[in-house]
Amino acid sequence: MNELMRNMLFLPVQASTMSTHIDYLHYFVIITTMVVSTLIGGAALGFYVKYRWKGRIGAKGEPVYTTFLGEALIIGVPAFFFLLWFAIGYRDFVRLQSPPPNAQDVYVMGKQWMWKFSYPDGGPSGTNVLRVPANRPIRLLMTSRDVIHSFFVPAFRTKQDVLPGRYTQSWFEATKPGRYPVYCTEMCGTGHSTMRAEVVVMEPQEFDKWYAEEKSHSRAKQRDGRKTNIEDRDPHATMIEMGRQLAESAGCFKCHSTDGSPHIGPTWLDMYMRKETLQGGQVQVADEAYITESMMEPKLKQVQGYQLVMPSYRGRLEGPESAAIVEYIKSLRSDGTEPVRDKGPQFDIKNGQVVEPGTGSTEVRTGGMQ
Amino acid sequence: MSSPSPSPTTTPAVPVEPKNYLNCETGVRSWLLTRDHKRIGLMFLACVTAALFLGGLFAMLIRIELLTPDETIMSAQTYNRMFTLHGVVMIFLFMIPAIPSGFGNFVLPMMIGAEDVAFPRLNLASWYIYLAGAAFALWGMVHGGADTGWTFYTPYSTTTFTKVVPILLGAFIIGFSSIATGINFIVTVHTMRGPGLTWNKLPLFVWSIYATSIIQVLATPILGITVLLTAIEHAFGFGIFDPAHGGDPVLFQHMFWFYSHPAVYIMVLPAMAVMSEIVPTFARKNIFGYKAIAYSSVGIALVGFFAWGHHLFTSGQSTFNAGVFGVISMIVGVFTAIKVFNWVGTLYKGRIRFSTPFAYFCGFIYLLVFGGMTGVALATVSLDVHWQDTYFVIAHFHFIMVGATLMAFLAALHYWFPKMFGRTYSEGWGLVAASLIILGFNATFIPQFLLGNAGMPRRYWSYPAEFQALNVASTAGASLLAFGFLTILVYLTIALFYGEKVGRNPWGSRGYEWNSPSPPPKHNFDSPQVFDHPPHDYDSEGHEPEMQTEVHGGTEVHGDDGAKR
Amino acid sequence: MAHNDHAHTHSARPYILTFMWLCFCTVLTYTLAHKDLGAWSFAIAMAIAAAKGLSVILFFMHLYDQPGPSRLTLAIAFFFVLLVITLTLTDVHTRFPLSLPPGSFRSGNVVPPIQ
Amino acid sequence: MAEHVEAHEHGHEEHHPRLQHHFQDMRTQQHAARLGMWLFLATEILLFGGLFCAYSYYRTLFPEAWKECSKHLNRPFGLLETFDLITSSFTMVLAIHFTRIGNRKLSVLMLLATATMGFGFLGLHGYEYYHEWLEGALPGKYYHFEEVTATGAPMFYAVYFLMTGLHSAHVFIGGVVLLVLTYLTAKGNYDASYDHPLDLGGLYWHLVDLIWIFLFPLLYLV
Repeated sequence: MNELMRNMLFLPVQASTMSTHIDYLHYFVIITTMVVSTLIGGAALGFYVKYRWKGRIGAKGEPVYTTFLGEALIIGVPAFFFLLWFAIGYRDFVRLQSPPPNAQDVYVMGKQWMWKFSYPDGGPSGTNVLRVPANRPIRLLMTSRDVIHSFFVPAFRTKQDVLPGRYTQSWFEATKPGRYPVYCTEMCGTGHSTMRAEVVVMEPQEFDKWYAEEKSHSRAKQRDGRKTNIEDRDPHATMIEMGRQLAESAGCFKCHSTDGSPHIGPTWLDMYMRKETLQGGQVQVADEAYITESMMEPKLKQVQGYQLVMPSYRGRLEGPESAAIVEYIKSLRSDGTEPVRDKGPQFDIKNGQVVEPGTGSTEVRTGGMQ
Repeated sequence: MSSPSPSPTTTPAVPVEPKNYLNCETGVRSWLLTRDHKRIGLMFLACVTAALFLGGLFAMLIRIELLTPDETIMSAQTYNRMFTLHGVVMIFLFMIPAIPSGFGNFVLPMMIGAEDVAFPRLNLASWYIYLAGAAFALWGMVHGGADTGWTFYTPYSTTTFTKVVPILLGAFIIGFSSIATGINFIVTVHTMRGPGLTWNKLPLFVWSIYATSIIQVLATPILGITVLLTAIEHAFGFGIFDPAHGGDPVLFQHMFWFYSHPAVYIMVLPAMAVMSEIVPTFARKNIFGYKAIAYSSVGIALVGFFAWGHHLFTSGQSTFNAGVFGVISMIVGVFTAIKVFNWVGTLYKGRIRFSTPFAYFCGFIYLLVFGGMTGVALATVSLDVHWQDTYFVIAHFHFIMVGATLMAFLAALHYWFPKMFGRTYSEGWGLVAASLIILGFNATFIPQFLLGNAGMPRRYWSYPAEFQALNVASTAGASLLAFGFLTILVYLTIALFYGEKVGRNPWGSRGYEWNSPSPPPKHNFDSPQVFDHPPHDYDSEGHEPEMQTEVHGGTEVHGDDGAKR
Repeated sequence: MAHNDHAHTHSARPYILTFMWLCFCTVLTYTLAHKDLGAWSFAIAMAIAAAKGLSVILFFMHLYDQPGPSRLTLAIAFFFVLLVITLTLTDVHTRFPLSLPPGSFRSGNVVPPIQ
Repeated sequence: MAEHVEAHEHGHEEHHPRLQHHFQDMRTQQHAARLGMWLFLATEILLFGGLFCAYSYYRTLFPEAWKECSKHLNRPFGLLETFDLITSSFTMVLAIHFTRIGNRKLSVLMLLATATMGFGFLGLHGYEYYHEWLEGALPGKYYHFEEVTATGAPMFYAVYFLMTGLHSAHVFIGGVVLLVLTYLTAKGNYDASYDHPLDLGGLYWHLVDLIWIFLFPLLYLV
């Protein structure tokens, strides 16, 4: 029955735990709709045949008046069905929107016109191919680099808009190993219809093996990739890279995050020129002087809301070394650009011309960051 | 008059060529500076018909492109412009003004026994504003078009290099035309009803157009500010909708759909208005549940404003908001269901006469039921997740908006054609074209429902090969549809000049507007109207509905009329 | 209803009173704005603005002696403004918690890069 | 707006020289004109409603920026502008009042005062804009105001400029309409029995005032 209905309605295969639930409701709605439409159409046709005008002079219909019961039925029956469908659909929607707590996270980035997938904790990343294990819930944390996209897997009956400047989430638990197409369903430009990807559902053991292999490969690959990336777009690359290595060896990352997430100490992302409220209430702009001072004498001007756990680095870091760390902090921008560089003209990668800041393609405005 | 008429309207004087609104003044100037609502209505009709054919041309090009999975006749960039322009032209230039500004202008004042609308100059200005907006939009289309889809979702619409700004400004300007017409109709209905015409005696057409006007007045300003902000954003980069500058595209979606969801009712309510006139006329029976239809129009107008969030179900909306918007959407569905049952109920024990307008009614009721039911299915949140932005949605809204509105537009055209021009068309050709259009429409859009089920997203220029069969079927249907439209264009143009002359009331309708001669004189009626019977009144004692020139169906003529005298 | 009917008895007194009331409210809201009233400050400022707006509508714009449709028009317009604001705000409040990236950002809410 | 004013200038009927042929009587005509104007005002309210929606949306997202930026607006200037508009509303009702009691001279004087205050408002606001331009407190990507660096500060200024800009555009249109009305009043077009255009112009002007009554606390005070 399920297969017959599915084929009649041209629905794709049901490859996730939710897809069968959704399809059953679909059948219920469609069958009811068909029955009701046929009844209404049949009634209209029947009335026409029975009461058609036979050319009699001055013919007119007989008056028909509604009764209370009739009106109640006219309102009540559709309302009952509509709300019943809604209740069932809403239950399924809540399930669709609530990923199980044990779901594995995958980050999804949409950009014109490709999908990038990456696994947390330094796992592999890929373009246009998402590999997932069967029978394990997967949560997708999605965002976009440029315009709105929408991540649609027909076989899983899931769809989620991918918004720039926001995260959205979606989840599924694939049931059958196989390859399933992914479409972008939000108009995103010339390549909209070619912005397709694939979900490859693997047997869990196979997936684990693949994941472990890829993870060991990608670590090295990524580090190299990042280094060249920085060199490409920043003349101070060597200094920044040195700062990063110094910060790593000095143990700064035990307390400071570089991606904006909260930690023991204030995050380094966007720290440069940030207004920090100090203990005691006054506001301090985190310029080079303040950052250097804080490395040497952390307890002098302490940021509100943090415990003093940071040791003094006076004597442990040379002058050029602290400068390199400051340069590294300066390079950590959420918008991918340094504030000073915002003011000058920039080179538009796409069109190959110099443009004013803020104009031109999105490549420029996000500074080529991914 | 062989039967006593309730409204003493006809004067026995028989001028050779009676003066009417068409021939009382001549020359281009008399049309361009006219303040006569009937002439303005006709000018609107001419413009929206042109827009319909322009939009139809774009639609045909889209369908031809989709014949093959990859490039058929145009590039992806051109294709994106085509569907955007198709949407913009059809929605802003055709559907929103078609029935209210065209037919509403023509018949609404006559239905309430008024000489004109409340603000005749504003009415003319509305037409010029429409032209100005259309000119802006067309200029933008010629100079590059837009490739954003008619929804103009940011930040794509604010960063694309195509000519979005003139098209947005065109939509902004046309909005004012819509507002002007809306204000005019509301004030007209409030202040210019003839003596004895109480609210509960208003024809259902007037009720529905009144409800439409409420939406036009209340919703259009929000669209105005939204497209204005988008244009400013595109031109100057204030960042109000663009995350690159701190804005949030979700705000755009809220503001856009706050207009554009009620806009669906701006398109559908007038369609229901027309059908509520046609059903009693051709069933020769008073309408079943007059108050239910009248009040549900206003109900749809108001509750329709609460439902916009269902366009955002997949945009990351919380389950809380999805619940609120979903339930409200279902309630709007109930209002529509009430109307459908009432129309079908009207047929019961009627004396149904089959003719071209009634054929369109049949098409309308079928498309409305099916489109409405799929709408309810889409409001079922979990199903919407699969269908959102696929061809299912396309098919659904073409069924409900185009299917219903277009059917009503054509029905109204055929129904009031004799009133407007005093001539009639060939009934045989009318029925042929009606069947072509109804068949073609289904052949075009039923495959699209299935495509949506299969998962084909909308606005796709190329698609996986397995979707081709259904796409070819859809294109075949579209050509049938196009052929139907061309047929109508031909025979109505012929009828305009050579059609058989008809009298005051060829359908034997009890609508108030038929009390006036066809075509009506400049001030609508030869004598003041008295409203002593309820609307759509086919069964009061002594009110035998007079049947005038019976031009259709080869039956005998009953009663006297202008043409026979 | 029409002012022509009572043109002779027309008095400027209500206008002067309304004007004085408006001036008083303006000074009041300006003074209160300089005091820190916490969460209440917004509610109070809006309440005063609403009181001022209402008196302009009722007396300067003569809504108090207008027929029903005009009042209904204005009431519906205000209701719809509140509607669009309320439902939009419930959405932004109840969105998926990660809707704004964590951490402190300087310009805009551009998300941190993924990998 | 101008449409309404114009629509009632030429009439031809025996009851009243201003009565248009398709209306029953002057009362209905005035009722229609006023209802039309109220509907138009409703659309204006909703037009601003969209901006109020944007305001509340971004205020919710960036409460800190709103607090800081609002402090940097010139509050005394805002107060002055508020008094300016309230007073102009007052002189507007007085102008209509004087027309109704038949004092044309005072009416013209009041209308002139209203228009002057309207354009004065534009001048005051122009000065504020100039000041913000100097500071670099500009919307979106043009923002380079050093003193406020809170997240979303550029968005505050975007909303501020759009709201006050749209409002100023309305003040400007209102000012022009008032000047036309002043001329027509001086010519003697209006008297106790016919003052509809003046009435409608007044309604529009009060709406401009009404919107500022809400803009002032929202932008300057909270």
